Amino acid sequence: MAGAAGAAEPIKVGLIEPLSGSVAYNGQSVVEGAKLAAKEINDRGGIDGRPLELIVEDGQCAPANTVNAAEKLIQNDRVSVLIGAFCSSATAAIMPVADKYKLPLVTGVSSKADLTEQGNRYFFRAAETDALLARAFAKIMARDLKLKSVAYIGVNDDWGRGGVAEFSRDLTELGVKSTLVDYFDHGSTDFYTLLTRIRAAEPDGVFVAAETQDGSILLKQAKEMGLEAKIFGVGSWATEDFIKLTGEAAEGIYAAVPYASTIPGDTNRKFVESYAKAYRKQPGKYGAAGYNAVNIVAQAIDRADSTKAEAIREALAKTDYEAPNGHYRFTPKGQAYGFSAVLVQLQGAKPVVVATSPVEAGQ
Amino acid sequence: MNLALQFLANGLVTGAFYALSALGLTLIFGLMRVVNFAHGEFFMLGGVLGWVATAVLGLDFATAFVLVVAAMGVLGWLVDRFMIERVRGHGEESTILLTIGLSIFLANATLYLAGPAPMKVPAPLTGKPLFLGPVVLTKSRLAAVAVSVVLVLGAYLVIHRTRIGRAMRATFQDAMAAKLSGIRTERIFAATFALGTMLAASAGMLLASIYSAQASVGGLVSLKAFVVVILGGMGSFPGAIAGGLILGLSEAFWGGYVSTGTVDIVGFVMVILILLFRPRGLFSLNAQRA
Amino acid sequence: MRPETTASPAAPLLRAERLSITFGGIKAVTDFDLTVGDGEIVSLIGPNGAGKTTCFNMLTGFYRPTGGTAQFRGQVITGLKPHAIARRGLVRSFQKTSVMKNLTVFENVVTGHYLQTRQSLMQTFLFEGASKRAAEAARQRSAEIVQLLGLGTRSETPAHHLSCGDLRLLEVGVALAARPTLLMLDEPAAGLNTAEANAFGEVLRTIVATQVRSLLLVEHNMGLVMGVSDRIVVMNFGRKLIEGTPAEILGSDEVREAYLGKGAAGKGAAGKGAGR
Amino acid sequence: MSARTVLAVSDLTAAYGNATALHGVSLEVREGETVALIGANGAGKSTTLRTISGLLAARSGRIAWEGKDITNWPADRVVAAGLSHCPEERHVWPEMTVEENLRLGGYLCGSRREVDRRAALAFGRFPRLQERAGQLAGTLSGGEQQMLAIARALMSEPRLLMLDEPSLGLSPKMAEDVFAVVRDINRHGVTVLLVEQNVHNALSVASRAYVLETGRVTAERNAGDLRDDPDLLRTYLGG
Amino acid sequence: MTGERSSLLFVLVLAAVFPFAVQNPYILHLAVIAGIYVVLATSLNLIVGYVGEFSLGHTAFFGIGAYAAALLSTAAGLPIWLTVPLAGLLAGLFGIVIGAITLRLQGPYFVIVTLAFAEVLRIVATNWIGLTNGPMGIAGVPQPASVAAAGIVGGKQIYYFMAAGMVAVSLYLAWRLVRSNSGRAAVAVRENRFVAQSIGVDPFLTAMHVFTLSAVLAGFAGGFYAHYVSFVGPEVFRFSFMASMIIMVLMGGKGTLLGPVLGAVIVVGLEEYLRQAQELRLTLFGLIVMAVVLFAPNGLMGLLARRPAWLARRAAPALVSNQGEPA
Ligand SMILES: Nc1ncnc2c1ncn2[C@@H]1O[C@H](COP(=O)(O)OP(=O)(O)OP(=O)(O)O)[C@@H](O)[C@H]1O
Ligand SMILES: Nc1ncnc2c1ncn2[C@@H]1O[C@H](COP(=O)(O)OP(=O)(O)OP(=O)(O)O)[C@@H](O)[C@H]1O
Ligand SMILES: [Mg+2]
Ligand SMILES: [Mg+2]
Repeated sequence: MAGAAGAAEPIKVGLIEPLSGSVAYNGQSVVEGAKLAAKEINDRGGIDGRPLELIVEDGQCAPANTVNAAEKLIQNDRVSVLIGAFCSSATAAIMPVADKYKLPLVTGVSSKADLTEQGNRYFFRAAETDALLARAFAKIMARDLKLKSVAYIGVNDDWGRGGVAEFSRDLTELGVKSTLVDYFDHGSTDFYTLLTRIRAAEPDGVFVAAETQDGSILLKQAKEMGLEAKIFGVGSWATEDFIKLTGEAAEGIYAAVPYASTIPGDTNRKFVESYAKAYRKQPGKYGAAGYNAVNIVAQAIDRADSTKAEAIREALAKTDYEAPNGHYRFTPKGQAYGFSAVLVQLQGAKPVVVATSPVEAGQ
Repeated sequence: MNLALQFLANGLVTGAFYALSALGLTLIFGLMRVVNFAHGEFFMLGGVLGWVATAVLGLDFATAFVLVVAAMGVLGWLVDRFMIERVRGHGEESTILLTIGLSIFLANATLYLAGPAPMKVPAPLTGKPLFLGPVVLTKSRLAAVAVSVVLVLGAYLVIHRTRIGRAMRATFQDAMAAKLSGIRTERIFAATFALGTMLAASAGMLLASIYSAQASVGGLVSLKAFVVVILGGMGSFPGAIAGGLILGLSEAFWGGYVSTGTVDIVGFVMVILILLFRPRGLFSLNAQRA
Repeated sequence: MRPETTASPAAPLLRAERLSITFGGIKAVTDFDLTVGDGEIVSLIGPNGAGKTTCFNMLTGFYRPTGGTAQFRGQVITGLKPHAIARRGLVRSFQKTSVMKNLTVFENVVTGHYLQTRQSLMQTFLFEGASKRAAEAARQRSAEIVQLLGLGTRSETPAHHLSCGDLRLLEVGVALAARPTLLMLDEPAAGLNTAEANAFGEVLRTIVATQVRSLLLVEHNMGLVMGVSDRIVVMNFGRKLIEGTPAEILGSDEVREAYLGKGAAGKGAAGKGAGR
Repeated sequence: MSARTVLAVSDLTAAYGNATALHGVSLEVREGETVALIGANGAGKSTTLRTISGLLAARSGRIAWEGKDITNWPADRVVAAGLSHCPEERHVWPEMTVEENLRLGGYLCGSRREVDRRAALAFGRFPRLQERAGQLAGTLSGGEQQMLAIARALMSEPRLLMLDEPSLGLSPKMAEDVFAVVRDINRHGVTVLLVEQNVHNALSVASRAYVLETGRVTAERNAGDLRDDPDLLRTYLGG
Repeated sequence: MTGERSSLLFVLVLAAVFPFAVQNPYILHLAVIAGIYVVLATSLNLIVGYVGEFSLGHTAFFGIGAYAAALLSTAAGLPIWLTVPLAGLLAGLFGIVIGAITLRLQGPYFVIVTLAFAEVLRIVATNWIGLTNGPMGIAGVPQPASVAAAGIVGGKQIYYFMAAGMVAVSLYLAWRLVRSNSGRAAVAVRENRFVAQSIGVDPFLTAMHVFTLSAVLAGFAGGFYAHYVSFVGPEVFRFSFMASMIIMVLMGGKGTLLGPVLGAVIVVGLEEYLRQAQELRLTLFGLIVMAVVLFAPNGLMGLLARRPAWLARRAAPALVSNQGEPA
């Protein structure tokens, strides 16, 4: 590892993300953000003079492979902290590993609600959950988009189902009628049938939980079919790639995201600049997630003044990190709160922030 | 009623695309009996190379298409001559393992070189959607359906009506007898594999202009293509069309009237049911006797 | 060595009545009757495509006849699966060479003893005593069969290394291993030269004397057929043309015209040496 | 016999993996001749034909056809040079019709009309095949397949025809017909190299015979001599 | 024959002393994973190598085993020594049902219909939220109390011995079946269906025996996996498990008992070793798989046995085509 810190023994941080397979796209974005954070830290002289060494492993979002990677990072590389592992299923599989070795585990992505409910002291989620996002935006959406009825569709995995469940519950509580709920498989290419049904149900709005590839195809086809309803949802839609892929069909849609490159504020401006310099593109939600997770971990180690797991764990619990998208703190259960999520509308191929709301994890 | 019409149209279009995606496999698996797990990756490469040629190098769609298909033909030829040829006659397991290795290699090498992001091939045809009564279609979809029909028909004619087609079938049924009739079987094997690769790649590029290309799509494409080939009956072109349409239509109606979350199940249940009653698919010959 | 029989000696071992089958319009066999008596060697001959192999296929359950029935030892066997028929003691060989190519000659024959060495699940997973003894017996008998067929030197050769003629013999060995009551052979001597065919005639007689009760033979080698048969049934166009002793058949003009051809009468005696 | 030698095989060895099947076989076939290879089962007769036609690589030795060295040419090239080999075990294409099988036998013949003519000739020679022209070859009876294989081998109108046990599976009458065909094409100038187990049949068409024993040529005789001396025959063929 | 038996015994003895020689929990972990794969590969090999058909749906039984163990332990609170055998049993029951349908088919049709079953189960597992918790999966499948009490290395060692025990039982069952009359009958069917029938073998029933045992073994592996990894979701039905199994069986050498064992150990080791190659990891893995086929077409066992290539290469395709179809 390069960096000003020179000869001092590096502090090792393990990062497990899906680098191959169908979620590699998102996994690699997390790695980009994480590497940028590590580089910045080392450029600043590391942590107490020791460089941060990021060791990245491919977990393929498969529980077994992720456990392999975790065991390897812990045993062979002797990392002090683990970050990962994107898919909630993979994260759930390494949580007992972290617990067993008493090693802190930070995820910047996995959103499955009950991960923080398992009483695992070493687990921290530096990310929103669908419930938190829904709570933050359901009201704004219902009010600003003037929705009376909504059709909900989502990718058929834990994240998509979570998004649909939380938003439909909160919106229904606000008196918005639900006209249709259905799911599609990741990698689907043809949404005409689904869209035909939505068109027939005539909702005011369509809630979509989809990632870049599925989402862009879906939106294009929605436009082809002449679907009039307002489209909003969750997913990494506030990214350049997404807008480029979707083309004009992206115009006017809304997305509730924990991060968009157009979030105002100095911290974010600097982050976007250095990200653009490193990768020649704007960061998206996963890039930011990787960036934040590494910084949170680094600051905790710095505060702990030690690479002892227990010390880091305690420091993590006291996190107070100024991120591009607000302030991160952890609840006693390890759920982050205090940072902001934004509602963006894509206008003229730019994500324009229309509302900002802090993510609160009350109880 | 209007709904049903739109579902029908959707089903026919996706069915045609399924048939198109499976065409290369009909040749390589159905006729040549090489269980080609790399089919999806050939399809994917068609899309990714199409993106390189159009979006990166700036060629127009037609030129790019010809180039990509030709390049993939060369790849197919090389794969057969230098790899599959070496294990021909060692039983199908060798080629299974070989093509699994090939598919892992191609998918991950592409991921490494082209990155994981979805890639869009600019569509050759654009414009407003067409409304035929209550049914919505787009020009590019119709064009792709037309191309599918042409390719399927073309492949059928080549295999069943030409000298080279007959030589192909002879080679796959009994290569020794084919050699003894003067057929250069190594060339036939390689040519068929190349042709199958080209068909897979052309499907990949065409559909990438409608959907998008991504290094990781191969597995899913292979899966559906195998289903289509088997539904129709090994090596039968009418069968591939029928298989594709059955799959497309049943998915459209199931997705339309039941749920889209479970559409994939219909294809597989269909496979199980059809094979239960017709153990060799819908259209295939049985010349086996005791 | 000969398997015991429950049928009364008067009843024929095999009786087929009005067997018929069509394939998409082609009437391959029509109203064909056939009996094979206990201890008898019957040959089924006829021009190419007359329906001999098809009869074999119907009798052994590989084809389902479109009409007619067959009884073996007084029980109806039409409609049974091939393996069920084999278990009743009717075992056949195939016209197109069919052996287990990747096994050695000896393994092929041992495998043929399947029915003698069957074992229960308990035996498979827990106690092997009884099955071990059965397996040992099968190995011994296999060695005898290999010897009998003159394949002794090739015993450990994988079957795919054999020449055509040896393969034909091996097939007979596998069929014999199954301890048939009635053995049905489809052109077993195809690919044997004249001298070898004569020797094979001797083997066939030994087989009938020591291993099986009756033999149904399809063969185009007239020397062999005339030499070993008690009775000959001639088929043509899927029907029975004539039935009789070898001498009667040789004397028949119809048979000469349809099957034997001009040269047959005088020289057909390629099998002179194999006379009974 | 003053005709020139068209096929000269000298000191040919061939093997299947480690198992050597031919240990230096030498033989000659002169133009317009019919030569028989006879020998016990497993002697290497089929292997000899396979090596000549390029199905099996020769380990050493030389095969010359009309003066050209064709050793280890690929089989398709050997066919193109005018040799046709009708192999053991029929090898018809099971999922093609009888007619397609036949016509493909004339694969190297560019002219459609010519293929039509040859196919008509073949159907004339084997009326049974004509009746079954549209049937899938795999469903034919054994003898019918044998006829088809022979007819197909003739479709390339070779100058040297190699037949491996043509009478196998044929009824005596059909075998007679086949040998009549062989005599007929031989009269029209086609040279024939024949492997035949039925010595009586073999000697009825051949003018000379080579006797093979365990991969070696142990004798070369005029057919007439062998015909007249059954004892001699027996010593060669065993049994 | 006895060669194989003694090599198998040798492998087991080696396996028994292994954890005393190696105390690194990561290596022990890999050994446990390899053990799971050894059982899976052995199980698939029964079908590929002995029934002679190619199953692409073997994850069906692995997945059923995994879900069964996960549900039995989380919902019914059964201990691991009950859940794993029950998982095997349940997978065996499914094996009987699925086998009864799929074993009527042969060749490519069998390949795809088995795949169809695995996919149907995957889709059911994804959508039957009430039973399987859908894509959210079942987390926190309990570990045996002894493991929890034993500390890191000790816990791994306990798991290791459980895995080794499972491997031993599986190999024993497979070995007995393969050596039994049913095993020989299966080989007969594989080699030539017609001949097998004519010597009295019921091809369907024989295949059923082997298929069912194979399902049971895969179910064991699934049940054990559930406890060990502690999370079960629809991905247990995914094709990637299938691909690993195929590579192990074919790389090692099908139709031998030792081959898949070798294959599993080597593939697990290789995949981990290649982590050094970072982004190129799977690219290299694909290349290595291809190289193995090209240079050892009969698998590693074939290489060890150095079976002579009995056919000159050029003659190979012709002489073996169309085998097993008497007419
Ligand atoms: N599955 C089938 N489909 C169509 N025709 C068939 C089928 N099986 C047999 N036949 C036809 O039935 C007829 C009888 O065939 P069979 O094999 O019984 O003849 P055979 O008497 O054994 O002749 P050979 O002596 O040539 O072996 C043949 O003409 C054959 O083409
Ligand atoms: N594919 C093969 N692999 C290995 N050995 C073989 C193979 N084919 C034949 N052989 C061996 O080569 C030798 C010669 O066989 P070949 O087939 O040439 O005999 P043949 O004279 O034609 O006998 P037949 O009259 O029985 O056909 C035999 O010993 C045989 O075992
Ligand atoms: Mg016959
Ligand atoms: Mg021969």
